[in-house]
Amino acid sequence: MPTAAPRLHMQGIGKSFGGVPVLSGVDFTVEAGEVVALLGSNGAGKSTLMKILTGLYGRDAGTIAVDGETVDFAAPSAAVAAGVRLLPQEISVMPDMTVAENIFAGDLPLKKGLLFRSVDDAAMRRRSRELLDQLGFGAIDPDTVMKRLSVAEQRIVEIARALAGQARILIMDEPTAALTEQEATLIFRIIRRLKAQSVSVVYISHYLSEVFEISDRIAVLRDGRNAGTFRTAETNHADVLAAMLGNTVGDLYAEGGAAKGEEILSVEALSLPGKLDDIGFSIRAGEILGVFGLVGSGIEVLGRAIYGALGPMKAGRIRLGGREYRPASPVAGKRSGIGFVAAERKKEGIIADLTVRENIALSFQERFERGLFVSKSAETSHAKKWIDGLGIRTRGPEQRIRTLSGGNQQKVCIARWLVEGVELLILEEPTRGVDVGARKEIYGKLRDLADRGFAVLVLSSDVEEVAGLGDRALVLDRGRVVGRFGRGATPAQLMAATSADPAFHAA
Amino acid sequence: MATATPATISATRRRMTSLLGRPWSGVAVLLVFYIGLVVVFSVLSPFFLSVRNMLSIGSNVAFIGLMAATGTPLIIAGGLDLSVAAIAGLTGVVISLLHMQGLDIWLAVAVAVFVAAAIGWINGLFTTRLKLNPLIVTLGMMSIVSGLALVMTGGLTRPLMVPGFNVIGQGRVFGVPLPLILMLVTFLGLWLVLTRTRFGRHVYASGGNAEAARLIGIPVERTVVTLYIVSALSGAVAGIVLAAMLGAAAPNSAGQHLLTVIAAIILGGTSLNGGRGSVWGTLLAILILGTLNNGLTLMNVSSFWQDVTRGVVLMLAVSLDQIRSRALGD
Amino acid sequence: MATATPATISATRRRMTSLLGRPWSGVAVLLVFYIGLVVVFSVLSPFFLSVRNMLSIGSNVAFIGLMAATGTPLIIAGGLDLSVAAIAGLTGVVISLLHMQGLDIWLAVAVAVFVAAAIGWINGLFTTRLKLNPLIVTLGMMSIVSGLALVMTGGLTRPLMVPGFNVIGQGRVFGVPLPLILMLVTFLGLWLVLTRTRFGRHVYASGGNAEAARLIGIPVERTVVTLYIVSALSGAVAGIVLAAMLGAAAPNSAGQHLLTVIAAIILGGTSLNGGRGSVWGTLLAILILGTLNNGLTLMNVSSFWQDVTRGVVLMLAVSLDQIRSRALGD
Amino acid sequence: QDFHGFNLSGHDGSMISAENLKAMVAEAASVSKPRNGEKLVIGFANLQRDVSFCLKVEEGLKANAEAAGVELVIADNRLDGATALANAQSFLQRNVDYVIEFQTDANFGATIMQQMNDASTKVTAIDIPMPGATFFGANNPRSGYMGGAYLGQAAIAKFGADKVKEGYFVVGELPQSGAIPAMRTGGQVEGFLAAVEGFSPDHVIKIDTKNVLEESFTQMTNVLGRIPAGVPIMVTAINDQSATGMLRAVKQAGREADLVVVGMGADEIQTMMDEPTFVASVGYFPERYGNYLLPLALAQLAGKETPSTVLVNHVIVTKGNVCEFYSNFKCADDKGIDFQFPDAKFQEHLAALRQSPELKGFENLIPSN
Ligand SMILES: Nc1ncnc2c1ncn2[C@@H]1O[C@H](COP(=O)(O)OP(=O)(O)OP(=O)(O)O)[C@@H](O)[C@H]1O
Ligand SMILES: Nc1ncnc2c1ncn2[C@@H]1O[C@H](COP(=O)(O)OP(=O)(O)OP(=O)(O)O)[C@@H](O)[C@H]1O
Ligand SMILES: O[C@@H]1[C@@H](O)[C@H](O)OC[C@H]1O
Ligand SMILES: [Mg+2]
Ligand SMILES: [Mg+2]
Repeated sequence: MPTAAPRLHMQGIGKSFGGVPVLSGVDFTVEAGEVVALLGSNGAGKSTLMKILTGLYGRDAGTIAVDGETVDFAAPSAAVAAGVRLLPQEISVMPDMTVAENIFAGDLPLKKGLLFRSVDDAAMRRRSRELLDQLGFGAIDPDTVMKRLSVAEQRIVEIARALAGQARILIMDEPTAALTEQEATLIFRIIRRLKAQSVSVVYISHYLSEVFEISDRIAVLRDGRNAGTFRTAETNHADVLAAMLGNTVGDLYAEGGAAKGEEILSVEALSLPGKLDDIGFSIRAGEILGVFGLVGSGIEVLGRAIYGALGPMKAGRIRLGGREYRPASPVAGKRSGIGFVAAERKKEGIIADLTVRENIALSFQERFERGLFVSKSAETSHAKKWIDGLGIRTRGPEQRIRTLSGGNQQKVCIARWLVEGVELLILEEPTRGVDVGARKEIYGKLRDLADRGFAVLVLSSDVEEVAGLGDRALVLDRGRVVGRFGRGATPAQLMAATSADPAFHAA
Repeated sequence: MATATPATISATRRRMTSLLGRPWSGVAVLLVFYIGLVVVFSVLSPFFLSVRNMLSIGSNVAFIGLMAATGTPLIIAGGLDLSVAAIAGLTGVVISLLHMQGLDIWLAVAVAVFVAAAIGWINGLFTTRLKLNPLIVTLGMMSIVSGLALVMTGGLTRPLMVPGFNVIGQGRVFGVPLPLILMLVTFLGLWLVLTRTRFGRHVYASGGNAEAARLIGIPVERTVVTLYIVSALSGAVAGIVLAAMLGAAAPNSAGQHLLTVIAAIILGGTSLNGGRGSVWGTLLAILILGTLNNGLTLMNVSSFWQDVTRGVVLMLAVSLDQIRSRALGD
Repeated sequence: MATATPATISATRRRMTSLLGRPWSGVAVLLVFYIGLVVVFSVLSPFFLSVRNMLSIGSNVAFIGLMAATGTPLIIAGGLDLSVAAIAGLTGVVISLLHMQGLDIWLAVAVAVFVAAAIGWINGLFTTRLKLNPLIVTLGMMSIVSGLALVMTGGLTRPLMVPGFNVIGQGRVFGVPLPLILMLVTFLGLWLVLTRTRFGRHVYASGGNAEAARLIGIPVERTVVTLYIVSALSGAVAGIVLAAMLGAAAPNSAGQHLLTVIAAIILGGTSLNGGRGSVWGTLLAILILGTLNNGLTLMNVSSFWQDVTRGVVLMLAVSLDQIRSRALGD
Repeated sequence: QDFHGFNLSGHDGSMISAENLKAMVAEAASVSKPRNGEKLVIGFANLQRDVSFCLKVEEGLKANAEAAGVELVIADNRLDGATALANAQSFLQRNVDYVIEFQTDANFGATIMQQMNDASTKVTAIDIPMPGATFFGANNPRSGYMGGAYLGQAAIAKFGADKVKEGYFVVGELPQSGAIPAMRTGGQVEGFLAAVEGFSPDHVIKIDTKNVLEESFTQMTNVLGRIPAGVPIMVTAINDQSATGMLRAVKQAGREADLVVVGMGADEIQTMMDEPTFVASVGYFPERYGNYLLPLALAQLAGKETPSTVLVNHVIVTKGNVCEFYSNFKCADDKGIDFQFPDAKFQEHLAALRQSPELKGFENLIPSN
């Protein structure tokens, strides 16, 4: 057999940050027209490996060859020029530029002008529209300023951008973390088409079902080392998970707790012009209520409205812990016993430059004071308790949160609210970007919390999560409750309750 | 007669909103503010509203305007240049010294412009390649450059009277002062570059999200370095205009206007965080500040009260823009 | 003899790295730089190294240091105060005018401090509640405040010689000048507040990620407004120290030191983007700048060359910190 | 009395010979032992080194110090009180034997003097008096009055008395630098009004030059909008540099034909010679300050009696007499106007100054003539 050089061949890649090794001797190969899934738990080194490939990071050891030719991209621009394109894990857009500009800024179409070659805005707009149409998201207007789009829409634009140029290798780092299944399906269609055009795709994801649907081969990293590769057709979830984690996960969701206590939260006729319409529900102590909805359904605002993050609420009646409660501000919400974990971890959750200890202590700082001053030892012991309690993997309470992997940051955000006096915990998208192992841990902890008497409200666009986790589930669509389910509802049932077109857009 | 139904109200509101929401709506607010100022002064002072006076405002603000013009794209791209005014001072000094040594005036100008470009290049390298804080780098550069200008002249103002040269500052074309024309052409050119060319988009992208821009292959460093050089060059041109206008080169001539330059850029709607801004906003801000100075002086308001008024106007102008943003529900 | 094996090298490297990587390592670099400067001047000038001279450097930088001290948490929290030096000027003026009118000196001081607090409160409201750009708001406020100080005095400097009062600027405790003590106590107090109190955590959180801080129930606005008031108050104290030291109140007394205040904060490692910084960094930067001034003057270096040298030192100091970061592979 | 060829009352302002200066040093050093044990050190703190006037003072002092063989240490007060205080301390740190202060504001003097007195260091203050220091410098009310009056008379000579009354008098002030420059610019206004009888105070315009060329230019440009075409524009300012900026603005506006300028300081002679409308400047002769200051300092170190105040003798410098003071310039044939100093009115002005509530507390700055 004539063995042509593989499209991508990375060999012996090594990298450490500040003396701590993150990748050691990693090999990674992709053939032309092949989709390779790169798996590994949070912090395994997947993103780092791809950033090394595209020249964002330097490397300490190893070689890289593309189509048999040794390459060494000094900067991403060199990688782009060689047809190696990265769709990074974190949303990375120019918020004040239009959709079309975001798609084409790296490769602007020009036209002859009187004096000089100017940017061909019309062509750019037209081609943007074509690309978005192809993706199935024709409703996104190329002239919209990027920051006005939802996170999911921005993600779609980023994907369009990655597709705009002529790529030989396309790396997608968790492209669907913020998307719904339907949206993901549209992305898969594109990947298959690229494959047919002999483009190679590296696909990073924590959703095993996706990986099994789209990939030809699966490469697993563990603690910065190769932990096996599998032909997708010849393996199964359990083997892959075993390679990733060293053990199997079993059932992701814990059994529902038995005894439910008294009613903690009751919401009646809650409305928010244009966003929420006559919402009513209640949660009891010990209960997890899941709320499922697609983008634009109202799940983005429901939790915030109750917490007080949207300011004083006028319409509707809310009772909290048996008392009348009017949302006013986060400060007031917190004082009334509500904890809130926001969806956008990086933007709205972590204080990047502070340590794990500080991030955990911040929300109830007054509880760690001795006299006038904060007691560091009290903070430390509290932080340690939850580092152990939630299995947060960190070098210690003094590590800066920004250097933790995503899943562990998420656990810190939850740990903040685990103090006496919090009765209701509201979580938006609690496991976005979190690996299976960690996801199971988080679900387990949420169940523990409920068993200890918390009421938990989970707002998620992950239908499996809502179906699996919730004691009861609500489905929202266009600001209204369109379905109420008890335990045991299937994802398909929840999905069916929404009438929404899979391509989301506000009317 | 039609009564305003909720539907028509909301349609009107939507139209207004979309009007105000366009990128230039912040500029429109400044334009309204500027026109308001012109009207007020026209009423309050009989000397204010005349072509001659408008032109003299224009020529007074020209050298500040030149520096603010190029400072705008630099700040949009995420940079900052505090040394530009010092470069203006040095340029005049270098020209006058070289000319005194017998060098042809235009050769002297060329050398001075080259020196300025080199300084801009150093600013650019230090901030991009070495990733040093631009505030400290360019503040340091300001100190070095103005110190050198003082050293070179021994602190003295040097006369610089060469008819062909002084025309740059004192000449007129169809009655319009040349410095004003130079400034307007600079703004126009920068506007074209920023809105029409590839480089312009790279400027916005670099400042909007340098990381993202780099990732899609935009040469962020080169873009920013270029802008530092352009900023320094505009400092040189400002220095030339000033020296030509005054018939003398003073080492400290432009230094005190540094804050005005920065203030005009920010007032004009450019964000210090990068990624947003327009040169027309800067131009209007410059005109507002120049008009205020002119109008109050014509009204015989003491310079102390002028300071107070200027502060109030700055605050008013930026509040007005905020009210616009609020109306949009941003 | 032991040879350096790769293993020991990497162990050493790791130890060094972990040392340099600590949060205060930027401060350590400045400390090394400062000590270097002291050594150099001690060698170059026989007059430099003496307790008396060190104390006089300390007392000379005190009023600038006071403003930079409180400016540090403000910038950490995402604010910026360009009006602080103007407030210092106004404070002296208000005290001297009220005292001339026959008011008891301490009552006059109380009134002036109250006025300063009110100005700080306005700065805070405009920037947080109305969400106006802090650069423009406080620049506008600077213009208003210094204009008012000039109006109130007609531009004149007013004598202010009241023994009990002048002690603040001229007195000593165990030989240490009071202004220096005041400054050091302020730094110490702010350090305790920033690192040991709830308010301090709120400061870092507000500047590090205002949205996240708000969502975990931190009163971001109140924190920032408080810091604007504190900054204005430190302006007042600086004004008092300066007037007491000089025995006179000048309306524009501190204005030209504004850029030094900001430069010191940034050089000290505080980020203009908020969320990061320490008061000790600021203190070292202040000492570096003060020492440079003093040492070069003692060496009889001309003021022009002093400007050049200051620029070079600013650049060197910030480069050094960058080299540290690089060594860490940040 | 005579001190090695230096006699204050009879001194013509020229530099004393090196030989005599050295003799002065020897005598001074024998009376006041050099504090560093080697040679006398004199500290000089300049007002602001990038102002030509100040630079000339510095150059003159340097030349004298060099000839005399004393060490001169120089600092720059940068127009700032706090800096002046720090500089004063740096002199004491270096054990200087004598200090010459060109300082920002009279009100900062007391504090500086206190430290000097504590160190038993004698001081001469230039232009800005300090309590207990010898005063040397400008007679501001007089120099201002002289310049204003000359401008008025020159304008009448050029345009005729009637036309002048239609014209505008623009004075470039420096309001934020306090009482002393204010007496100078105030004198300019009074002197002008004294020379031009019946001139409407409404036609007097004051601008803030901020003491720089460019600002003088800008504000003059602004103010020209108020002055009708064709009427005389009469300009003077706090110093020559500001006057120059104002002149250039009028030129740029194309109204040079209506212009007369009188400067202040006579420290930018070249401009005066080049510009036809720049008819005169009030002479301060800063380059000669050192010829007085150093001998004065040495005399005091030698224990001689010296007067507490030495005022500069101001003279109008014109194109016609410039060669008498500055040999590198040629005198023009046109001797200009025949200037009459309005002495009687000046005495009235001084009397009024002494009554002025604005100057309460500054009476010591008002000369007796
Ligand atoms: N900024 C940093 N500097 C030095 N070492 C770091 C830094 N950030 C992370 N590391 C180290 O890199 C290694 C891997 O990181 P991490 O802890 O996130 O992975 P993990 O624990 O294997 O993943 P997870 O628990 O999310 O599945 C750890 O030893 C971690 O402490
Ligand atoms: N710039 C950096 N500085 C320090 N440590 C880093 C840096 N980037 C990554 N790390 C560390 O390297 C390790 C690998 O990170 P990487 O982002 O590659 O993980 P990942 O496999 O992509 O995880 P996730 O699934 O959470 O995205 C982590 O421990 C992370 O903390
Ligand atoms: O304005 C200055 C004046 O105050 C001083 O006395 O001499 C120099 C001048 O420039
Ligand atoms: Mg991890
Ligand atoms: Mg990753």
